Amino acid sequence: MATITEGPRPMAMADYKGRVDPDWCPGCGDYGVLAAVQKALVELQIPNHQVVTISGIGCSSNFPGFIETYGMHTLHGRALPVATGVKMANHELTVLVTGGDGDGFGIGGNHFAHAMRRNVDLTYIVMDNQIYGLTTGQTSPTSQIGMKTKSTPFGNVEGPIHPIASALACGATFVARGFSADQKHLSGLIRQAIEHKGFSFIDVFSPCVTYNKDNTFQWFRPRVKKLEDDPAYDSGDWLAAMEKSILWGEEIPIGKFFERTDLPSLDEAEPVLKDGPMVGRPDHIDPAIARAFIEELM
Amino acid sequence: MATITEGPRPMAMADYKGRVDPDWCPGCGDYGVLAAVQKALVELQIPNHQVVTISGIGCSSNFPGFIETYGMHTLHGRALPVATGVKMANHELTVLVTGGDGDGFGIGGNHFAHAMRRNVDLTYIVMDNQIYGLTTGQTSPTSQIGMKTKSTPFGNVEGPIHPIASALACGATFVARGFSADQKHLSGLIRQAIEHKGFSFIDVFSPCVTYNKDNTFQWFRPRVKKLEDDPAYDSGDWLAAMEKSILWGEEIPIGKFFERTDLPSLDEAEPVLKDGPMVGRPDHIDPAIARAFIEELM
Amino acid sequence: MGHTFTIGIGGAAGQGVATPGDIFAKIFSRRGLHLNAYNAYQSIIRGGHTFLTIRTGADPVTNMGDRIDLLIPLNQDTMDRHLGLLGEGGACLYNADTIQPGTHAEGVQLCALPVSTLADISRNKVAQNTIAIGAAISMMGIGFQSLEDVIREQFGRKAAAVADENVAVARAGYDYATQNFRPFARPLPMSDNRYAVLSGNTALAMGGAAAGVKFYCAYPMSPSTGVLHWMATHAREAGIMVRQVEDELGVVNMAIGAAQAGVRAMCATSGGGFALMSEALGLSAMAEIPIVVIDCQRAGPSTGVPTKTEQGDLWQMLGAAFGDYPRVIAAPLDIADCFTLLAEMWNLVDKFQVPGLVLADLLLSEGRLSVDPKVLDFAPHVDRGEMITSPNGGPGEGGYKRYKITESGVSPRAIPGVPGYTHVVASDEHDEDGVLISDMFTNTHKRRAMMEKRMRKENGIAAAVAPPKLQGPADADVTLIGWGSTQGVIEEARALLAEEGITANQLQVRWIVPLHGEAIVEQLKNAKRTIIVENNYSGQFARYLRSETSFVADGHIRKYDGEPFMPHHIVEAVREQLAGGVTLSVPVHEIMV
Amino acid sequence: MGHTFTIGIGGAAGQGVATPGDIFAKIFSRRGLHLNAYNAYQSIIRGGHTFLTIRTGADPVTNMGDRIDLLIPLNQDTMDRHLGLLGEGGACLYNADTIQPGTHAEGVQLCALPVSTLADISRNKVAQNTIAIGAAISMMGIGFQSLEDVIREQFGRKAAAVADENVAVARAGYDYATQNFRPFARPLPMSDNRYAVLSGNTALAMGGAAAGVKFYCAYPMSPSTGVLHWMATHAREAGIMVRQVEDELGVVNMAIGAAQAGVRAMCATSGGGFALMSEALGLSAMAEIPIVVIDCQRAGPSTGVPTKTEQGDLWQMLGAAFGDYPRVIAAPLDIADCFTLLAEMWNLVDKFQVPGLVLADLLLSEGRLSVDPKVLDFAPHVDRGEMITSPNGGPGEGGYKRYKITESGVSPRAIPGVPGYTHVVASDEHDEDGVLISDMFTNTHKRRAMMEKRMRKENGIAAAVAPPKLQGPADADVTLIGWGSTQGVIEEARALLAEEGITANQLQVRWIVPLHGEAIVEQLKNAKRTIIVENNYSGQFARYLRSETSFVADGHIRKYDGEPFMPHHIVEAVREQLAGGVTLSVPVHEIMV
Ligand SMILES: Cc1ncc(C[n+]2csc(CCOP(=O)(O)OP(=O)(O)O)c2C)c(N)n1
Ligand SMILES: Cc1ncc(C[n+]2csc(CCOP(=O)(O)OP(=O)(O)O)c2C)c(N)n1
Ligand code: SF4
Ligand code: SF4
Ligand SMILES: [Mg+2]
Ligand SMILES: [Mg+2]
Repeated sequence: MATITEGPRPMAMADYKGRVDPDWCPGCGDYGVLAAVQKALVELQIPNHQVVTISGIGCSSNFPGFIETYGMHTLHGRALPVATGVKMANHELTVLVTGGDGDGFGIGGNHFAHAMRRNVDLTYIVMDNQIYGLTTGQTSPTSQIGMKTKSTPFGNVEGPIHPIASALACGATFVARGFSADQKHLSGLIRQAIEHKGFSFIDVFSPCVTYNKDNTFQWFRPRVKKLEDDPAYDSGDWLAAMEKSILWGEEIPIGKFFERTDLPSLDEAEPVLKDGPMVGRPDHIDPAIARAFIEELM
Repeated sequence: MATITEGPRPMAMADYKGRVDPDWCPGCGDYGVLAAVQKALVELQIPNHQVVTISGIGCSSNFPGFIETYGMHTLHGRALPVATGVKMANHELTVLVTGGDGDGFGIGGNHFAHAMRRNVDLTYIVMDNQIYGLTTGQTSPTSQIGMKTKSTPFGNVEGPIHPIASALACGATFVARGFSADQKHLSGLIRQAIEHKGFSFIDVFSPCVTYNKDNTFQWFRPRVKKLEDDPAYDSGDWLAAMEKSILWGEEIPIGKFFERTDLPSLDEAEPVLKDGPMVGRPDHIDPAIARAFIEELM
Repeated sequence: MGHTFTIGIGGAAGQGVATPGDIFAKIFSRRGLHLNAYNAYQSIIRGGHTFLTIRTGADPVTNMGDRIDLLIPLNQDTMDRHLGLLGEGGACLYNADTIQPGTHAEGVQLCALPVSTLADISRNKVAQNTIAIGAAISMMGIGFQSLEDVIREQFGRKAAAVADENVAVARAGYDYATQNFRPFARPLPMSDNRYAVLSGNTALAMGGAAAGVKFYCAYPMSPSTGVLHWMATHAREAGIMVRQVEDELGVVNMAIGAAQAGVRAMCATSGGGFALMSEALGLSAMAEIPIVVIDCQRAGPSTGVPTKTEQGDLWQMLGAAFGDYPRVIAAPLDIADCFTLLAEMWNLVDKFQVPGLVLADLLLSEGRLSVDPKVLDFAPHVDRGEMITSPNGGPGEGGYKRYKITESGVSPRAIPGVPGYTHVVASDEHDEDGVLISDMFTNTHKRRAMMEKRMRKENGIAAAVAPPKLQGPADADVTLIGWGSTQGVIEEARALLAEEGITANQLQVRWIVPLHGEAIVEQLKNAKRTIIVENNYSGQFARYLRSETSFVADGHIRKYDGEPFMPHHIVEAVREQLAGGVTLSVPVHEIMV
Repeated sequence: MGHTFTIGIGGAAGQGVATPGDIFAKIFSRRGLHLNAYNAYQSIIRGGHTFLTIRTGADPVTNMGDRIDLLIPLNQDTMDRHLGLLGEGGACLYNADTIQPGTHAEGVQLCALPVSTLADISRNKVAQNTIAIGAAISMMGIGFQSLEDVIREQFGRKAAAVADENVAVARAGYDYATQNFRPFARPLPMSDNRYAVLSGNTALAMGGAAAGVKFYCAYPMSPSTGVLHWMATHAREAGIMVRQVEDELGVVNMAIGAAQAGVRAMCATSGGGFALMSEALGLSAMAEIPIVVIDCQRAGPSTGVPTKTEQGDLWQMLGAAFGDYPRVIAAPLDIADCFTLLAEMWNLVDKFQVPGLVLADLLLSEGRLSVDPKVLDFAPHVDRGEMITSPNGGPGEGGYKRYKITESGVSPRAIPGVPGYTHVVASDEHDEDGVLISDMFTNTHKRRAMMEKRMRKENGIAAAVAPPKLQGPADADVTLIGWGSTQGVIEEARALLAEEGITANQLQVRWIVPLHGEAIVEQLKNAKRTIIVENNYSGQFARYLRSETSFVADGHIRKYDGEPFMPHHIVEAVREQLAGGVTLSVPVHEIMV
């Protein structure tokens, strides 16, 4: 995946700097995520033309415009199937998917589940701000009960989804959580996620400073606890990961919850790819094979 | 919910007998599910006009046509939102949702997750045959790796979803698994599910005798083990349920994996319903309130 | 319309353009003035450029007009973009500490406000805005009290100290202007009328509430989200069940479920969400479960320009879902009509048990208009159609037939919970009793009969809706044809044309389906020159009208740059077309927003 | 077409109607005969009623025809439903042990087969079918060897013993018939031609494969699922990535992803799935990523009659997704054309970087046709359009502009992986370099320029596609206008009308968008009487044609009962309309399926 095939010059942060500056609100958590991704790519030295960054729609989904890679800014909720298509057509590319909690767990929830069970080899980073930012502040699937938003002015009465538990249940082979304010930690997770062969999911607390007045940087800072700080924690233990996944309140774990490397990713499992990527193959089917297809019908 | 408000005559099996006989293939697992549902309703003595049975599209989704209740045979994958709408408009009705694994976990997967996190008070019975029956036999999201179907003639390479684990991760408050061939057990689960106030999910192994040659009645019979047979098993323990949820192979647990009763169902949590069901309320808003709405704008 | 006065306020998103807008709107409407406000903004939460136009006058103000009288730039960008819009007699109020004026037209009064000397800007971040409002009020010849009242109201009793401070800041601006700037030549009049000021989204929400909607659900999508916001805020008092759903597929199906249970259920979205909902419109029509879906159009295709207006979803609506089925489609003519239309739509939809589609657009949804409160009738006639809500005598001989074949195509519907009427509603083709005729009982004759039963409703629907009527002089030089939200701007363009000696009349279409093509052609047959005006690239309405009538207009005026028509766009295009040679005019939007 | 012979085989689903169908098809096509097969079935896996019609003859057989010559009822229900279809000279072969014949027309030969005496029915469950096939072959005057070959082939070498047994059973039927039944008056001819027999779904799949499709994904939906089945079965040999996806939203977006990565990516569905896909067509058009989506229409609205045919999705396609955008829509004329069209479609779609939509229907998708193998050209011309797949000299001055404004509207596209060409494709409106102009950089002039750039492609597309041509005599009494799959049946109806002395010509539309309305009107302007024939309720094509041309036909023949047209439906309707008074004919489908 992440092998360098061209160019002697090492990639630097500037090579991933997007054509335009991000137009997120000052202080938005997404800035930290962008920087962490760029940092991880520099560390991995992946040429920017071998990376495809794919998003849906939302503040966070504006991401591909702010990083210099091949990018696709698709439809709300549809980044994962698009990314799966990209990967299946050219599995030599490094595929990053970036977006919001609404995009990924709301409208995109079904693709989320299915991309994970297929173990598509991509890295999915959700900038989870527990709110719909771009539409100016409605509840999201990760909004907590009681939260007041424009769509729940008297407080949300619906329970949230649990991204980490769901990812584990759906068979994701790399599951982590980061915090936008801890860029070094986050960028380490992203690096591992990209290196992981298979579906990597990172839920990132990326506070919306404009619309989420509950789950702010200040709220998270004292609560997040790194799983890495507990030497006894075994990220190979699915059930242990499940147990940690539902902690919420005074202590909220971040870090790598789970990784397994024994399952083939979809491109590895798919026999059609044994001859290399689909892209670049000759247009026409071998005439003998084509003839056999017709013979079948005669 | 399940209170009897009319008619002195007790409900009998015949009262739930549908207008037409099921046209499932002879031997189809769905017959057993239908009978189990009817039996549970008789036991609970819920008048048939107070029950709404809602399905999507699929062999299994033909269910509402075969039981005498109010029924809705909706779109492929959309039974749960329809059912949520019914329940929110008239929460005095008993709402059953019936369908297939493709309907519920494939195209309908997003609604599945969200209906559970909302704890909508309904009973969702999936006739899980690990195949797309009505479309004549393609893989479904619960098809196992290696399974040969019309869409995977050389064997499926994609991992399945795990309905029980997913339901637990999404916060379902009643999670069970039944086997169509063990009708008594199944009907007991259904009864409990209907009685449970909140979202009840029952994944039922309901073999497709026509298209699934792997997961047949014979295959399941020696494998299914009732959780109820293990006196140490505590269905109040979420993590224990998770642990059981991923067992597959020589031993496959059936029974009630999990139940919690401490969370309000959506109708209980929703303050607008404190005055009773939405249906039947006067068309017009109280004039004083309406006036206040206009005043706000002046 | 008579004399109007227009204020333009611009700045970056997050700079608080909305608040001065609200304050002016309150002051104007309480003076008994009409107003129309339009906000040109971008899909960005902070930064970028937002430009709010508030136009007021004694007569109904139907659109943003052509001219700015007073420009209030909150940043340099706005000054640079818009100073050129001011003409003779216009004025620009700006913070002299941070903004440099550029070149301007003759007769424009540049009013530099020394903001930091008039207020403590370290304490009050929006001091420049408040000072400018005060100054503006003074120059418009409005007494300070009106402004003070509104400011106090905004902060409420709890924040009396903050209110005091803001009043003082406003006063400083007011007084400074009184002493230093020339007042506008023509002071704003007053009247005893009092108007409600509301957006189209609020009107759609209130119109639904007034029509008896008891279930509203949505997934947020600009520019429709305001409907959800009103509903969520007023749900408890109004007794409406409001739900935010995981996606638009869930939204429309949830509404269908609620509708089947017996309540009026509604939802709103924009083009992309409507695409996702389209499959379920077929379910609504096939199962004969009435719902109302509102589409607030924005500039497409695809995500497009989410904060810009367009009339580009017409063919999506006409083609929504496959197969033939009866439906109703209407486009409200203005913000007041967003309210009024819903009660009419609901009665039709309930009576004929079909989906009803409302085609609004960003211009209406997010624009604001002064509306006579009498228009906001919360007790409109409600006709739920043939509904069985209690067993009464029971269904009688042969049992209940949900899809009984009738002359009208309408079959009485029983709602769940009524003893003796259990039945199944289905998206598969079915027989009169609801039993499927797609499997076992497939039958070409029954299928045909059921299709014809459903489609017969179209006759009843057409009879229940009146054809559009030509407005203006019968023998006009030019006939302008529009649909939906262009009503007001075309009307004003006609008035302007009349001043130039060109008479124009107008056929504005509100009911898209049923269209009454014959009646339209009848009215157009003596037209001297017909021009269709619409806010899209391909002439979606022109093509639809042609599909129903073969009618081809002489010319077209179209706009697809994201901004609405201004009256002069139409006036100039008509002039150009009357001069000959041109049959398609695409006006350029000069205001750079 | 010349003499044809039609077999009707009916039974319950699961009774094995398909196998005899396959056997007959193989036998006929190997005799150098043409054939057309149509299966009327129900949405039920076992039980119900299935009726397969196989029509064969020396000339191309374009449709199911009007008559059954040989009826093989596999159960009583079929006997009861269809015996009446047989006329003078017809025969019915049935299992006399289980089925009772009913009343029948004069001259019909009732051929009772004593199945249980001819075979051991306890061992061989389909003995009745095999015996009937043997008997039929005998009566048709075909040597037994042809049948034996096919049976042996079907079981393959591994099951030689089973094959032997079945051959013996077939032989018993053959011999019994030779001894007891009257052969058909006119034996089937032979020729040296050899045809491939394939369904429309197979043709669509193979056509895609031949056009270089490297990525196919789908969610199962009747009647399109056969495309997925062919693709899945042949993926490894053909080198095609095939994926079954969680839903249609995923399908179309996955195809778009694969297409952006640089391969031809295709998917197929039916109306309901297409509704779900519609939002993403806007993405394809806006991001300028070419894909091909096939819609195999079935009877709607909603789930409708999933196993029945209709041409009811036209307006859904015309209106799919909101906003204006360029696209191509085509309806294949027959099963062979399902293959041929795809290479043409793909070259257009790649060249203009737009979505391409193929409007097939159940009649084509699931029907079967004999096709000259030469038609199945697996090396068609492939034009991928302007694609940058290697850095070469690099983008040059100013860097790469993905959406460069050009005269043609087409901008060269670079695929991910090429150094020096990184860029973002977006569903939001964007500038030439891909930077969004929906937020920060909103700009009415740029927006307009980008809309116009994209829409200019329509000119190129129109120029690349020829207008439809009138078939038949220029001065015909009547001109029949059809689109897509009705080509064959209209053609035969014209031949039958000619026998009655009524000359008819035909305008069959294959390219829906671009339509070439002017050329169509030009060709129709001398028509004596025009009648539009279509398989839907509302005249979807008639309405569309009118929207583009104002053209109104003199009459309409429509059918919306789920079954396709038979030639006599059209003949009788034309006769009726020529007699005057009637302008809309809705033929009754007499075959009760
Ligand atoms: C089909 C569709 N529905 C709705 C929308 C409107 N929409 C745009 S972004 C968004 C939600 C954004 O929330 P999230 O994904 O959490 O991103 P954030 O802005 O919070 O980063 C919505 C609902 C859309 N673009 N498309
Ligand atoms: C939007 C849409 N896509 C596809 C279909 C076709 N379809 C009908 S049933 C079905 C799957 C059935 O599988 P499942 O839900 O497991 O039910 P089963 O038949 O196995 O009981 C599909 C794909 C449809 N009706 N609608
Ligand atoms: S609205 Fe929230 S999520 Fe969006 S850019 Fe601003 S801070 Fe970030
Ligand atoms: S195909 Fe399978 S699921 Fe469908 S009715 Fe037959 S046995 Fe049951
Ligand atoms: Mg968010
Ligand atoms: Mg299934």
